[in-house]
Amino acid sequence: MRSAVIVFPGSNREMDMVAALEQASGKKPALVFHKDTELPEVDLIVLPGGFSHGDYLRAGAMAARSPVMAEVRRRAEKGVPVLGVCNGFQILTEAGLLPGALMRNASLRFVCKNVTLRCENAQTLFTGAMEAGQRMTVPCAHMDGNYFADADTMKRLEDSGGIAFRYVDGEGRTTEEANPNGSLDNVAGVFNETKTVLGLMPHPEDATDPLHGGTDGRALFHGLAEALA
Amino acid sequence: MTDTTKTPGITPEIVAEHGLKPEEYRKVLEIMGREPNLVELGIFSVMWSEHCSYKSSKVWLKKLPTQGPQVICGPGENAGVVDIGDGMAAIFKIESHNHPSFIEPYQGAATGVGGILRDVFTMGARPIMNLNALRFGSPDHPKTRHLVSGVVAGIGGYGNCVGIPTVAGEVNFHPAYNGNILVNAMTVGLAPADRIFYSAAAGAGNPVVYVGSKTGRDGIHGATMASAEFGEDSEEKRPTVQVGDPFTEKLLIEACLELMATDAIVAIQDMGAAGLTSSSFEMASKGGVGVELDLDRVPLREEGMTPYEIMLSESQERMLMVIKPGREELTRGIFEKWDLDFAVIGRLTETGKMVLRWHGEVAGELPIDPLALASPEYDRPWTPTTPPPPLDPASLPERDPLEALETLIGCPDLASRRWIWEQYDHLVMGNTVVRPGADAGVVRLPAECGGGKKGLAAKVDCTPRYCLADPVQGGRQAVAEACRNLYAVGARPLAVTNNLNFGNPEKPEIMGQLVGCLQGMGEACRALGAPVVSGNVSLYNETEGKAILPTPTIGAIGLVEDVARIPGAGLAEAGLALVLLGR
Amino acid sequence: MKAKVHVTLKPGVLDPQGKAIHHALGALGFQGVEEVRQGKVIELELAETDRARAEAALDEMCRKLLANTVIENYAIELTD
Amino acid sequence: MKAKVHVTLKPGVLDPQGKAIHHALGALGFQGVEEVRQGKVIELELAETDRARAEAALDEMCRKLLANTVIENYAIELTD
Ligand SMILES: Nc1ncnc2c1ncn2[C@@H]1O[C@H](COP(=O)(O)OP(=O)(O)O)[C@@H](O)[C@H]1O
Repeated sequence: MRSAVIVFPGSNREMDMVAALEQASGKKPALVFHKDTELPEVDLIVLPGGFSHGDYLRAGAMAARSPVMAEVRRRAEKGVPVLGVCNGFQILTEAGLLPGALMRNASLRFVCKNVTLRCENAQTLFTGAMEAGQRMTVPCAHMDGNYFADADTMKRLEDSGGIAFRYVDGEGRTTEEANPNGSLDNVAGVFNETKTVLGLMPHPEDATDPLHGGTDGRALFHGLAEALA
Repeated sequence: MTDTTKTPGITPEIVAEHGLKPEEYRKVLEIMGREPNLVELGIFSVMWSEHCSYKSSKVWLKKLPTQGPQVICGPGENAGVVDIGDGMAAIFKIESHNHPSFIEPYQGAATGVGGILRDVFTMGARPIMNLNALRFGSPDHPKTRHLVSGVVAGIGGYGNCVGIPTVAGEVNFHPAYNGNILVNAMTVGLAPADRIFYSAAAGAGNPVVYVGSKTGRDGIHGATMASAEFGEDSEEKRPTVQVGDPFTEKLLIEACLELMATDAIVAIQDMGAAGLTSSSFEMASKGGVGVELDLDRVPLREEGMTPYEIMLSESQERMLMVIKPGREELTRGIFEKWDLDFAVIGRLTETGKMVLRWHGEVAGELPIDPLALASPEYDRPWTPTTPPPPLDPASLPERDPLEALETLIGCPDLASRRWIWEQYDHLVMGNTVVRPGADAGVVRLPAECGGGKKGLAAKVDCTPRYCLADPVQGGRQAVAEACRNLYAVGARPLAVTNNLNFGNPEKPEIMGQLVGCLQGMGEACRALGAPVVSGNVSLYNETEGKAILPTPTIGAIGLVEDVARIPGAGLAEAGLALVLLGR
Repeated sequence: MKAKVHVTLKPGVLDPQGKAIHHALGALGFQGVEEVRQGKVIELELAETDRARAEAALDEMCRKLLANTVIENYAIELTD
Repeated sequence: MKAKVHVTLKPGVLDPQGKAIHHALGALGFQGVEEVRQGKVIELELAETDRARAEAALDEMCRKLLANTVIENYAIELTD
């Protein structure tokens, strides 16, 4: 699997992502700067976490309009898989590559802690190494992770397997306490219609080494490496 | 001279407004050989403020142990540098932002984090962890809640955005801080041991370069304010508060580290308190050179700024560098790539003087060494604190141990701090091995440093109650506690940094606390082999004549040989024996 | 020419900031606050002197950047 | 009664958001934008029907919560 990680001004988890991708695929991802208009030929494009442009105006708003995103969009339209994590997810919604929007956390506070995710659709190239309903513990760290979409969009997502992950408690229930940011229906991640673009708020890349305190995040990267080998 | 600098004459009131005592002003006249203009007076005032000159503490700071085989650079530079093996060095320092945080908790704390980050990456290090030590007033004081939530949000708002994990800290509550909270922020960074950058300017003719954000009218006279006692009306004065821009700081880190990988930089210094004044003076003074600045070239945010304002502005996210001739375009290219301001604003000279030009005229001309080195130094009178006699346990009322335990666990000083550190990104960079909630924070070092096995541990500690009762013991205890927290995660202490937060040093009993704490701190550092390599002094922490508790915060770092073998703090299973060590 | 762009959340979109302010006002003892919504104002100074052209440019700025039309409405006001 | 509270940064206070928006508009090809400042509008619905009393209450809300008067100015507008 050849991959590229896009570095926006203010990205800060690009190296965490590089480490996780390299561990799963054995190949070093290419780092691409936001001002570049050309992307190398890759099997996967990743938008990492951080505070692109300081998250000023709206999280991800300015990055979504940067030169490199025009090329990301073209590739996505051709079917090249795109993964956005945290700020990457915010950028993808701002760019219109994923439905909905990510608003300020309901607590109005930044939240950094472990959350439990439930895989809602295991039939995609991102989730091939998971089982439907499988639970994973991974950290989250964000200020604007409160997922919102209008009722029609939510229904369409629900009906088409567009919801990738939900926040759940230890028993797998979508409770309010398990939801770190007030997201609608505990949504933690969504797919586009073709299931080739995935955005999620938590950080599987920070749960890939026993020293991280857990390795549940590996499933995503190993699944991708297998699907895109 | 231009009209802006031609002042009608410096009156005793103007001198007093600038925080200079009459005898200090006499020294100004002596050094200048004439009456200074307002720009020059402003420069003296910030350079000789307690904040920049350490005039009350210098005598005593000299007695601290600062040497050791691991020490690459002790106090005197932007931060301390210690060898951690494998050709790498840890660079770290702690700094206070107490008064600004009381006035505007979010921005005050945020810019405190920004300032300490700059102190560390100025020396060539990539910051790898942040810590913070906070003291607030009584939990039921009407202001406390607002201050706590603002400070915590500000620390998180800045550090999270820049992308440095905040891995440990400390929080206390005591009524003595009701009107004067303490916000001490610490940063630890990592650099190749042979690529450390210093601030001493060198090479007459070399260009002086300004990079980062534009200069505005932020916090003018913040440095003198931070050294003056708080009056009841301080909230009304509402000085121009600095607003932090963590996004620009992040770009500044990346751009500076990129430039540092080339051979362009001769010297570099961040513009902290007293901005352009102290950075240019310190660089020139350390290098024994003169400097000429063309203030017309300083990137400005606002129209109509005067030389006085430009020299004294405390706008954040700015750096000053001396670069090699011919490297201007290389430097410009890197800063423009990161969308930052870049300007050649002057050059070094052999005159030993600072000359400020403005609209084609000389707006100020000052001798560098007499001003920088002859800043006042006081051996202030002090009286030692008499420690109270030890408590007789028999004199204490009987209490049910379980009840007492519950009270303790529930008290504000011991209750869980989870709600604080969950607002800090403590995992970014992917190397956090021990998260907040344990004894000390630990981050894994990169593979080139010990093959990915080594880690760096850090913790901040101080128990002000002890320091009040017995400063010497309190000073010892702060060092001992910080180091114990390192041992508890399997780290060997390397060195410490300290933040001396005290009241008004002109009072002998306060000066006595400072002297006592420093004595105890020095003894403990010697005993534990952890020299003091950097620090910060914050005096005049008083409201209406009442001082805070003496608070010499210690920030300690230590090396973990194998991060896979760090003992956990949890009780792993039933049936294991509990052992009490020590006495 | 000076302009103000008002960006507000669409009706029906949850407003966490407004909700938190509402709650805090109650806690501070302010009675009778029935609803609170928070929006943004972006004040711009434009070199353009023609009102129609300024409005057209601002409209494009809003659609391209200043507002997220999935959740937000915007209104443009020229102030001189 | 409906009210709008406009909260803006005091002149001279750094506005990182405005600065970033300004920069982004330039990158998107919008020429001739000379300055950008970002502020907030808080829209409130009050049970109070007396204008003077509403204004007094709003002023207190601003000083106590809605504006950070160290760095921000506020203006109150009753809209019906
Ligand atoms: N302001 C803070 N920021 C980050 N972590 C904090 C802060 N205050 C306390 N902590 C963390 O909470 C835990 C308890 O702190 P402390 O009471 O100082 O520990 P101890 O007294 O056991 O050394 C530690 O892990 C500490 O790092």
